[in-house]
Amino acid sequence: MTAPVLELRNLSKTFQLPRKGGWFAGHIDHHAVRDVSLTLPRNTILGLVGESGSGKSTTGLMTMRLMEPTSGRILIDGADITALTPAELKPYRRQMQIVFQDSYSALDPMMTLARIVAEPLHIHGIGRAEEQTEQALAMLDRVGLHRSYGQRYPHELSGGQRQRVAIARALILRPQVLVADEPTSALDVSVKAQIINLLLDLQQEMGLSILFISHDLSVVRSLTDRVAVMFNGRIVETAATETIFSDARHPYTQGLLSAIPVLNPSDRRPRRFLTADEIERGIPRLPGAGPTPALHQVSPGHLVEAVAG
Amino acid sequence: MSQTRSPLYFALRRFADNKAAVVSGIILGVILLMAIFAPLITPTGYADQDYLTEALSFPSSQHWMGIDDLGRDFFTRIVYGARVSLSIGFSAALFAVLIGIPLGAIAGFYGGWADWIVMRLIELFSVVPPLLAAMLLGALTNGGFFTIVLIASLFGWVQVCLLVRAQVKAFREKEFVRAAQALGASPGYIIRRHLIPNSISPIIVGFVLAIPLAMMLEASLSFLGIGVPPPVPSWGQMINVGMDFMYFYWHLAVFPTLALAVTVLATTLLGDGLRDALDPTLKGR
Amino acid sequence: MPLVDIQNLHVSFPQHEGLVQAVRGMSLTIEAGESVGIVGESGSGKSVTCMAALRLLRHPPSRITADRLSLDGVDMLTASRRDLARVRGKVASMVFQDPMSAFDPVFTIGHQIVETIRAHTDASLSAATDQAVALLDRVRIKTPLSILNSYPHQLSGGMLQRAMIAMALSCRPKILFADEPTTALDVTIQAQILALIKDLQAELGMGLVMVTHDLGVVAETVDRVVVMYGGRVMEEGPVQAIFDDPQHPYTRALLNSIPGRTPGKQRLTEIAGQSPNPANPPAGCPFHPRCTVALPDCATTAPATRQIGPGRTAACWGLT
Amino acid sequence: MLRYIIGRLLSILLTFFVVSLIVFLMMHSVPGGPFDGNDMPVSDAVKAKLNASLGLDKPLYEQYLRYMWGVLHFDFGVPFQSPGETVTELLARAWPPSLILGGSGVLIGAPLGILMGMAAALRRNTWFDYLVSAVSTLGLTIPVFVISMMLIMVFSVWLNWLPAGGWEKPYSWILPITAYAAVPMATYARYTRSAMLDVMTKPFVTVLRAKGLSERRIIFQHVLRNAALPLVTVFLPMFIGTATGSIFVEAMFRVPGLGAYFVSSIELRDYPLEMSLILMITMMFCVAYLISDIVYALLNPRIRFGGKS
Repeated sequence: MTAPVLELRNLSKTFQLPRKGGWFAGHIDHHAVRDVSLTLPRNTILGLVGESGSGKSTTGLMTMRLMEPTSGRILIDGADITALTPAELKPYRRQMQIVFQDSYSALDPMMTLARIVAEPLHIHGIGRAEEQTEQALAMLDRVGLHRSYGQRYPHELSGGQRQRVAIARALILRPQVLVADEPTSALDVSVKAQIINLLLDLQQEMGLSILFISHDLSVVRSLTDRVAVMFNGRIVETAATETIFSDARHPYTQGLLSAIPVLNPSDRRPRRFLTADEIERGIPRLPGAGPTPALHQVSPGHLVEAVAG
Repeated sequence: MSQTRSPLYFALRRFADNKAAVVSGIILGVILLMAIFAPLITPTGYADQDYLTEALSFPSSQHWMGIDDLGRDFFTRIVYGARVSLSIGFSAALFAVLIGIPLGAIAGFYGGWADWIVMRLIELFSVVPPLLAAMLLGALTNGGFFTIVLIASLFGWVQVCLLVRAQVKAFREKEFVRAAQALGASPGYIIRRHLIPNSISPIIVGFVLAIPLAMMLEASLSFLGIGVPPPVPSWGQMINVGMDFMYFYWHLAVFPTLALAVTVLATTLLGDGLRDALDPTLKGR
Repeated sequence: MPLVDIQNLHVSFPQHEGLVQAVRGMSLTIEAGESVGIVGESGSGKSVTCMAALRLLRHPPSRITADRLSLDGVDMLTASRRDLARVRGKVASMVFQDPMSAFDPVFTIGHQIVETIRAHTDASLSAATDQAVALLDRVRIKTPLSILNSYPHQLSGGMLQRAMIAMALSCRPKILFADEPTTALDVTIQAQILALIKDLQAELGMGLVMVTHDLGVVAETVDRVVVMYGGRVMEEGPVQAIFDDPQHPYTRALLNSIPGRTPGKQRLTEIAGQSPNPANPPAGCPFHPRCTVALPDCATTAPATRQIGPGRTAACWGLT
Repeated sequence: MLRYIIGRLLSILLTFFVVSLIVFLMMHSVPGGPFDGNDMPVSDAVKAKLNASLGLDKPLYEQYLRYMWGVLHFDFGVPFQSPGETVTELLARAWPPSLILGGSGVLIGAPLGILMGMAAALRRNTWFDYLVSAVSTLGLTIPVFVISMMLIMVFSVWLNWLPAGGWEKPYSWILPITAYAAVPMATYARYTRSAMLDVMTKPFVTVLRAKGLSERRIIFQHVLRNAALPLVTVFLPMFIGTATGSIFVEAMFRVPGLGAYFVSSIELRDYPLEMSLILMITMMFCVAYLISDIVYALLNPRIRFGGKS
């Protein structure tokens, strides 16, 4: 078996927040991400699911080395990039790219689309200017925007079109890994479907591996092969996507699933909502698990946070 | 498909809708042309005392603004005064922008210590009254054109710096900057290619609004007798002299006063109009 | 007499690109106690309709015309400022999308709820405060007193949304307009707020207008659905019927494009193309450029709204 | 909060020393000394003696330390141009007219400006709004000596209603105070108008309308209160501005205030007076900014109560 194209090993991020009051009160440690390990096999899509504050976006930023982890390592295609200097890192930047949620702030308003999409080629010094533009226009065409859009500016586009441009920019270097940080959550339903289809097509075509960060389990179900669920900075459950939908074990995963709105009025049902404390108390107790909560295999490929009990 | 339009095109259209700003721009343009072609439109040199016998005479068809106390054609003096005023205004604004852009960009981009130092520097300039500092500096260097430009840009960069800093700070958090970082772009590249082009609005606005401030400072200093030394004409200096003759020879006070007021007002309205057009969120600040 | 009676509403705003026609001939009637969902994508005119119903759009610049626009018998088009103030909050209130910016930052939550109560009743300060506590309790806030004394920036989005609902309900309105009340919230909080709104609607027997782009929210909460597109009503009917048997091609396409309906990684049925530009909408039916079953007529004349079943209407040339 | 204030006080202290050092060095690097003027012809021997008696023969650092030592004991020295009194006594004599002039200018101009700004914001895009905008732009852009000049022209020279100068009779105060009030009036009108318009577009104002509050209550309680916050911060510094702004008004209307001494202290190399004036004003500005910031914090619950974590 070949090495996974992306691997995160025991990644943690601790922020120091100033404590209230007094001169020498010091700092409180806020553990945004705790001991997160993930593997992204080649040519797959992994969903990283959780709510705001769960640490999923922080994990994405650390993966891209846009934020420095407090501890842990990041491996791209088996190479450890955790401690590389910006210059050493630059070649690896071609291997991994990111798409963000807010398509409006993701594009420089003063640049034409052709320049925006050609920028990665420019930064990495690939090809002459005309070739860069030509490649950019071809890429725009590939994501469903006619070449004539090259001369346009971001403000002239709709949200879905802007997100296409952001995807074109991320993929023009033909990276192996794409981190997609909630790329569909600001979009309307019909546009959302377009972008999901585009990502699926491109993944097939380019042999891409995607870390898809989202809070929307419905989208995750249509798009991903595997899901990792994050809560309070830790991964509490990970399994093949359909396993999560059919056999969720962790109370937080179950809560997330029950919060999905029904798809038909006839399915309306009363719901119970767990508080964060109830979730912490409800961590599954399994024979064979350790004394402190840790991921524990319940079936091949299905890991759940559990304690001995 | 409609023709594509850059954000600056829309700014220009908003500007064209602002009548006061457009009129101000035209007035400023006329004054600018008069200043540039001063020798062509004036009968004598600005220091030529060709009309000593007619000293202090009122405006007439030969001398549109009359003759001053030393027998000089007053219209000539006013036009050359525009030269002084505008060249000081523009060069001070240019230097203010040249100091303000890099400092603002660095403070806004790096934050932390760099920001702290720049902010303390700005604080220093905001608590020392510019006029007093100017007077002191003026005394130190015996006044003159370059001193005034120096002083005006020393106090003018603060505004530009704050505007650029705020803009850079806001845009540094934007995702297109993150995306460029993710591509391995250096901070220098990001500042040059993304942050400064996106700060073009505050830079233009800061530049234009620094002009009237410098012109006012020059007039104030010249009014106090420590600005541009005679016989080079300056409106502030002329107002000062005019005051002595005010009761009997009104033209000596009124024309420089009007010239200064109109120029400063036109520049300010132009700057306001540009600001509203370029950055609707800054409106009224 | 219906509680909400809107006939042939048009709303437009002049902008640089031209006149933006946000709503073009919207009609909507709601009886007391009914719950109605208005579904549509951004720019479909769903929020503008609600804002126009309460006359919350500034005009000028916006232009509002309608054959009829009345709430509980009060003609909102001709009502004086004073009458408008009397209707708002008392007859009809509104919950907005972003709870973080909906409260005045310099006053406490308590002050803002109390002032609403006192604007419509002559309750004393202490009586109004007691009512505010009861209201917060009603929206399932566990520590009403401490929330009462908090400033908006001290609370989370979910908590603020509950407080905004409490404030909207403070004068027992006959109808509540909820404009994307859960869009800005986390998934689990969203489910809780939806459940809360639904329960309160049943408890208080009030009318509800739920504006949303999310068909799931509609499926959860309302009895009747109005589907809007390009400023026009496409289809209207009981919620179950719309989900089981959508008649308008747009409604069908919309339902088919929902992700996660069937197990497995898969391409979705997407609606090709772009939403119409409201400053320059296509002639005829606004959906025709994206419609897979469009007829020649669709591009020239907008179809009229027609009865297609009990309590169901649609506007489409393809339906006979 | 206490920590913040102490930090600010330290920074003010730093500013004080930096400013004093710079000013001191600049003063003394101007060629010539207090007795080089033409109107005071003295022999070299006498000059040396005078210099020695004033301590001007000492090395610069000693003069500086000596002066600063005095300042720490509230001894600001003796002004060279008026050796019969101390700097403190001179200030006590010359300040009151400046204070009356500047104080009444601000106290009349600011409320007037606020009312104008409010009315303009409420009648946006009417002739009244344009008038206020025109007046406030004029007030801010026309130098105060030009305004003074115009007032004298109209009311003294042409109409002959009011005296063009002097300070003895209270009615001679009218024109200088009017001239002085122009700047605060214009500043406040502009700030108030834009602050109110800014608040009126905030979403919470729509919510207030949707609650059924009367327009009057919305404006006078909510909009004004929010708009007042930024206004508070400009008030005190503007008040301090009275001390320097009045140089021109005092010169134009021959008011026997502090203004003339600013000019003369520099022209006559009156080191003690010059230094005292600059340091005093700098200090007052520092304190004014500090107080404004504290008042702002007290009025703004966001700062008063901090945020959630």
